[in-house]
Amino acid sequence: MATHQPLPSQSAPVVQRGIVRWLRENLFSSWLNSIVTLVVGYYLLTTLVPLIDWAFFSAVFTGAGVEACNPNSACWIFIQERFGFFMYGFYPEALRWRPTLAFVLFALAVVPPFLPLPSRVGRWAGIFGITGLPVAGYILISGGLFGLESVNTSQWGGLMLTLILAYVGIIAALPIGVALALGRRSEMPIIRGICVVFIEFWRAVPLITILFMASVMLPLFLPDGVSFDKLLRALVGITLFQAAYMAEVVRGGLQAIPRGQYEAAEALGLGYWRRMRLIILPQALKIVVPGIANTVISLFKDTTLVLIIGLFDLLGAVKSTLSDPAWNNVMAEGYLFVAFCFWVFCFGMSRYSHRIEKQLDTDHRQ
Amino acid sequence: MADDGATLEADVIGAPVASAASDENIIQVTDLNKWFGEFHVLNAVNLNVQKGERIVVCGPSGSGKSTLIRCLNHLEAHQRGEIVIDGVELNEDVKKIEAIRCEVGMVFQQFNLFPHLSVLENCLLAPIWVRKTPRSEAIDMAMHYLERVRIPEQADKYPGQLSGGQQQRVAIARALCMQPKIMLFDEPTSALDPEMIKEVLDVMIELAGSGMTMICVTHEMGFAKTVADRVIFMDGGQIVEAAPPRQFFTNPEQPRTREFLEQILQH
Amino acid sequence: MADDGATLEADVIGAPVASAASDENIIQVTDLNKWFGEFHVLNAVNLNVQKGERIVVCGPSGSGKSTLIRCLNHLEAHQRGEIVIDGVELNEDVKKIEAIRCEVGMVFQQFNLFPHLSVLENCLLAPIWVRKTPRSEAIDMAMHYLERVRIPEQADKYPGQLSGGQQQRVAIARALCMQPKIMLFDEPTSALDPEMIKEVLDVMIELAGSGMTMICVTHEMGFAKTVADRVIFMDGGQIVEAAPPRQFFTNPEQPRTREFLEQILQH
Amino acid sequence: MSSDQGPLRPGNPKPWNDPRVRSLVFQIIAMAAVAWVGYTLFQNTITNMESRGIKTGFGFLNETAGFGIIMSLIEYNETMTYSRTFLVGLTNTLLVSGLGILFATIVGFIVGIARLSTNWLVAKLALAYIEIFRNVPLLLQIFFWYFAVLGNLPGPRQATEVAGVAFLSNRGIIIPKPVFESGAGWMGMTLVIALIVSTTLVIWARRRQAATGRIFPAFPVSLALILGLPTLVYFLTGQPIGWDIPTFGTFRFTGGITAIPELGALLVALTIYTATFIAEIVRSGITSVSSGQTEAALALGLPPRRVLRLVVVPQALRVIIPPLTSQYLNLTKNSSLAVAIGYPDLVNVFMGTSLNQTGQAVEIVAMTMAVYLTISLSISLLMNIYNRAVALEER
Amino acid sequence: ATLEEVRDAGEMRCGVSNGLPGFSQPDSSGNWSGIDVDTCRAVAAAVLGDADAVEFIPLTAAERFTALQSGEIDMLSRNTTWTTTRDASLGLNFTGTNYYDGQGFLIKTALGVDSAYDLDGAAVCTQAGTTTELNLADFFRANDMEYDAIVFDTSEASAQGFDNNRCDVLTSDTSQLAALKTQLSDPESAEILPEIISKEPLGPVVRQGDDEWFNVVKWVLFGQINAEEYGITADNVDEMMDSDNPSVQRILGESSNMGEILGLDDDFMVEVITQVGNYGEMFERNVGPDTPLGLNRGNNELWTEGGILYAPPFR
Ligand SMILES: Nc1ncnc2c1ncn2[C@@H]1O[C@H](COP(=O)(O)OP(=O)(O)OP(=O)(O)O)[C@@H](O)[C@H]1O
Ligand SMILES: Nc1ncnc2c1ncn2[C@@H]1O[C@H](COP(=O)(O)OP(=O)(O)OP(=O)(O)O)[C@@H](O)[C@H]1O
Ligand SMILES: [Mg+2]
Ligand SMILES: [Mg+2]
Repeated sequence: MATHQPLPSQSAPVVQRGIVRWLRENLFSSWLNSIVTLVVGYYLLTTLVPLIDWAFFSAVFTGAGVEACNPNSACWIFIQERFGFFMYGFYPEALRWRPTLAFVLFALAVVPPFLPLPSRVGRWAGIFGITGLPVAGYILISGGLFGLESVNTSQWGGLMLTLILAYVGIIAALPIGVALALGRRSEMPIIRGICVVFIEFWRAVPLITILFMASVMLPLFLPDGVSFDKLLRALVGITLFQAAYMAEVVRGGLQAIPRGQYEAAEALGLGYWRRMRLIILPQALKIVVPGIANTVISLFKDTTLVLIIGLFDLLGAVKSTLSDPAWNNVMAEGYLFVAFCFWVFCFGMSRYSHRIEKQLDTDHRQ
Repeated sequence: MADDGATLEADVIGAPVASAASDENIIQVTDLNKWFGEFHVLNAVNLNVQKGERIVVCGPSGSGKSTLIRCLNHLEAHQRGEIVIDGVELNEDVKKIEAIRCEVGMVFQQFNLFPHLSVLENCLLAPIWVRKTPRSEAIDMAMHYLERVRIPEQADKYPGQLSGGQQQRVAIARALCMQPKIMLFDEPTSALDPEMIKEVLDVMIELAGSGMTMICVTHEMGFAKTVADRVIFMDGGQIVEAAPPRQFFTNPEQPRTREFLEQILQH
Repeated sequence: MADDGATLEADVIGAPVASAASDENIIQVTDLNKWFGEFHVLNAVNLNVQKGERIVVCGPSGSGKSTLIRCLNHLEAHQRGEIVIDGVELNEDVKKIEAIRCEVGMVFQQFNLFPHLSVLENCLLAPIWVRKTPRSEAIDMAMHYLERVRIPEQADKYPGQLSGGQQQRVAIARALCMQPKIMLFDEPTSALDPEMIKEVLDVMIELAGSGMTMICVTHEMGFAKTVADRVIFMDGGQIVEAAPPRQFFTNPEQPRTREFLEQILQH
Repeated sequence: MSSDQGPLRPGNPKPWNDPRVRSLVFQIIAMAAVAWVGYTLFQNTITNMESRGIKTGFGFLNETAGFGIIMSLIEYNETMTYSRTFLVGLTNTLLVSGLGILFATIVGFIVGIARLSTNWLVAKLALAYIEIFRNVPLLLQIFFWYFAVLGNLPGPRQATEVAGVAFLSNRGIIIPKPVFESGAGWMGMTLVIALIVSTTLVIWARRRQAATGRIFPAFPVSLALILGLPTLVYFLTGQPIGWDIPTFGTFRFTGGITAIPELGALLVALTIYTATFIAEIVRSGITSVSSGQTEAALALGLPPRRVLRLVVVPQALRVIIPPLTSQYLNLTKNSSLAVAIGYPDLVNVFMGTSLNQTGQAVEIVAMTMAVYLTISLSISLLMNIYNRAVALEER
Repeated sequence: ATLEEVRDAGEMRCGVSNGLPGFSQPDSSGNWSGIDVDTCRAVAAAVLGDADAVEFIPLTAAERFTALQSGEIDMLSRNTTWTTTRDASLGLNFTGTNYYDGQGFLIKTALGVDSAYDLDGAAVCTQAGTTTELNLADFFRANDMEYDAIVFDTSEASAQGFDNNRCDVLTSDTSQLAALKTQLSDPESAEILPEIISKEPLGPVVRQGDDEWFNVVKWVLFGQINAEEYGITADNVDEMMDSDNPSVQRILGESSNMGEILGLDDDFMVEVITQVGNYGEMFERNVGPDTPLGLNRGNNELWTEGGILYAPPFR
């Protein structure tokens, strides 16, 4: 037998190449698939095309008032005209630069992980985001200090309020959640019991019952004369609710840390709190970034429930204008606008968490 | 590895290795071509296997060994050429594919036992649902094969409770329970620790001795020497050389084969 | 393994193995008893270790070796008996436990480095937070010990980027940074590949040469022969035999010990 | 521990350094703090309620409610008591949660499987559906379905007719209601008989397969029996079931069964929202079954249908069920958003109207929360039992 | 006590409806207006001397009593009907009536129904937690008619439901119906039926057990009614100070210690009338014939003019 000469490899048959192959494999791989493709495609076309036309091509974007709109296409003028209200609620127009500035600071704290900056910058931005920003933001938005005119919380509203609720809820819930998680894993039965009862209680009841309690019943539980701001009370409710969920996420992270880590830290002579702070929590929190992101996203969506207790968050603001007799039939536009805002934020957050996850990955496994 | 071969040969003295293969071709592969996208994995492969023949396939990683045997029971579809198994030509016809899969048992590198079923139930699944064997009969058969792979006592355990070698032996028993005419092995020992390799190879050698048609992708050259009727060397999606083991190991025709053997026998 | 011992001995010729132990008992274990639930893991263990003494503990799996040395720095609490370390009696008193842990370094089978900290930071952690050493001083010391375990160049890497042997050497350096009077090793090499075992043993032999009090659970008999002042054999939670290595390996008194040695020296 | 262990602990540390003493003290302090907080809250509440003259106690449950509720599964009219409104609210909550769970599971499984479809269009469509609907607040979706979609259905006079017996309008869906006449009992009896026969059939089929290996299509046959036998009897006994066909009066349809649009909107929103999460759970459950499992099963000659049922699904279910139940819990809790569109669920009827009429916020809110707590705890309990039952045996 | 707390806070918290034209409604920059809102502002003017020192807290009908009971608000001015149960068992006190109302029905003209007695089988939109809901049940039961109660949590939502044709009839206090009618997409498509099925005296509410505060809120409203009776208006209040009419002098605190005994400044009514106006002005401004609601005084006319508005004298 002669020496084996490798045959030249041939190019694949047509069905195995390029767009034809893609179509065949992805859309028409069997007769059943082909029928499904055609049917689904048909319905997609017949619904999407008019929808896109309604929302964009024949929609009215500019004009003066309701007269410029036509009933068969979207009327985005409505959003434009009420934009300020949707963003800031009743916040005095002249002072709206203050929340805007706070948002800019927020963006500065949040954006670095997306940019090609050294990770140190991202870390400092993150630290600012959870320490300096709440203070600066509060001073800016609420006023009353440094000669800034004070704006009552009842005037806060719109997207601004939504963001404040979510942001404060997260920042305040995380430490409480960590404490609860540690408590739930404690060896002291009473501490553990208290934490379990607390967590399970908050997780079992619907948020609106909690908001109802916080907004109208809380003063009943407090000594006579003690009362605090309605927004603050809603925040307390949201925070405790969120903390219970956070605690369960963090507990998952704590459980994932191998025993050896605890023992090695113990053998080095580190006490309980140092062990937790220096060794266990940094690792556990890193593991649970995706879990935290998920609870944050659901909290962000849940903030809309404050509408039921009479706060004008984004949804509340938009909804309250829908009954304006001057604007008929803008319901779809209004709801779509809200949906779009929420979608952008939620989707953004899930991407953001992926980014953070990568950045925190210092394990550098080989 | 060369040493291993020696030990193995010693082990099988008891089992007469039947090398009398009948003339009938149970597998006929003609001009088999397969592409993954633009990548030509199998290039004009021709292979005839007679009933009772034992074939070992070797070759460097990525040469298409797994793909070849996976084509034989249509876990991969081929794009050109003809595969005829036991007289039935393999094409996209689902009924034929199922019929052929009943005749062809396969053992994977990663065992792929069903973790939610006990060892016995793993073995009963196919006979009951495919062959429609009565349960009691199927149990008898399963226990028979579990005895043959030497773990009847593990029948009621779950795969997760067994060692790797035991799991692979269950996988072999599971395939045998369908009483296939052909057995395909895709590197059955390469996920195992050294001690366990031996216990699995022993079972395979015994099986080879019983006259089963076998195609086995493996790098266990000792095993090849002991039981193979033919060793096939693949490279770049082609069959480079096919020869009886004695000739293959001592006097390979192709330089490519020699090169490969040097590498593999070194360590 | 017996071979290994030989190689090791050859290696350490340079390092003079000081076997002059002072008379002072740095560890006194009297009638130590421990139960896990109903299971009696340590049964009336008595052990005195002098300053500078090097002890190797061996015995079959489950005999309580790990438990014994984990009791010495109170990773496990004992239920009866007395442990006195460096003159301090170990009981539930948290202050005492912390003080003793500062004097007793420990190296685990699974390294247990902190993956979120760099090698250097792993070494700095305890000196800074427990001993309250100034950072610059702690860095100097850490680099000193990293040099001693021969990986100063890895100081800024993360544990995940190192091989097992390197990681174990970092773990040793990390323990040394606390400048303990006693070092405990719990099978420091058994999670390592053969090549890496040697690099870790070398470091330990050097450490032994420097006069550190060491208790080491290991099955590396070569190591035991080379550096141990005493070899202790445990079985069933009791100390069966304790003797200098020469006598222990060549002429063990107890039949149980002989049996064990036969087993372990076989492979 | 047995008594032969002698003194439990060696040595005697100073009490303030003894971790047991420390932990005991710490726990006592924690307990005291919690008790104190609880007591203060309780005391404050009592004082506040007393000083403001608010009625307390559960006596109100026996008072007449006096308001109407649009939808009730149990008999209700405005002369009944608040305890009845509680039950009405509770059953309505259970109804919408139950239906929501059913539909969300169906949609979620379909979408989750579609997400894995080899058909690119179908897979991408499923992905788009998931990404869109799970990132938009549920409350908004409820409003959208209720006001923007169902609100635009024709009025009852212009109702869309289905075969002249069912009607769809913005007052909901009205379908005929069966009226049982004498002789209907026979049908009931045959139904029971058919059920018994089917069960026997399934058992027999299993036995026969074990004995002879032959597979009998017990499921379709049973289905045919259960549906077919009563139908047969229906005609034999002279059609003893009359149909109360809805007819239009001055304002509305009378007769028939009405599904109100509030229920519809809430159900659609809950289903669509929760299904996105379920779909992701199903997808990850199925992908968690390695392809090796499928290949091994195929290589044994099992047809794809059986591979799914015997190999993939049982393994995927272990992964799917725990997160699935927590979605069920979420759905149940989310059903309380009913209050925003006026579906008479527990929160709306009891924590809303009843609370407002009686003013007894503390009692009513406590009862409402207790209901949700009970639901959630019972589900967790079931889950734990399930998890223990299916845990994989490991080495 | 509430009075001191309000003084200390420098601001009064007043619970109002979250959107009912003419009674309480915010404009797009958050300024509240309406007769209920003015009632709050009048109390703030009396207590703090500044009608703007009010924080308006929008409440749904279902939340309002709990909010007041708990102390979340200092007074409730949210078209709330005065009933025995509410007065007695909720721990609340009604301080008077700032609007005499009655429950009526708003119906689509197209249905061709012109009497409430022809509503058998109708779907009726109403608001959760109101007396309306109870009256409705009584009315239909008393007349042996059936109905579907479509209950929303805000009046706005119930109007929207009516507008969307979710129900045939919208029931509420007639004043509210007038207000809600203006919000319909086609206000002309609906009309109010003639039947009034209940008495609905609407007024401010305070917590029980704080008589001082109770008196303050009560007498501010009485003061406004008296002021109208004696012709004191925001425009002429300065001139009226010089009036010889002893009643006027007492109202304006010129010759009496009415303020002092209430715990207020003696000229508290001057502040109220300059900043908010008398009852008539308040009515005309918010719900009167010249407003979109276009309501006539009707029962809310002074007793001297044939109405039932009758305030006890300042003396
Ligand atoms: N599903 C697939 N899609 C694309 N390429 C594939 C696929 N499966 C295998 N290949 C490629 O085909 C080539 C042959 O693969 P095959 O698994 O048959 O090699 P092999 O000879 O079995 O190698 P090994 O010894 O590593 O198992 C490899 O280059 C591999 O990367
Ligand atoms: N935390 C624990 N709870 C209960 N039993 C334990 C625990 N730790 C160890 N044991 C049991 O105590 C016995 C002694 O364990 P130990 O780890 O000390 O043995 P060893 O001699 O170190 O064995 P090996 O060589 O396998 O490490 C074993 O039977 C083990 O199962
Ligand atoms: Mg392969
Ligand atoms: Mg051990």
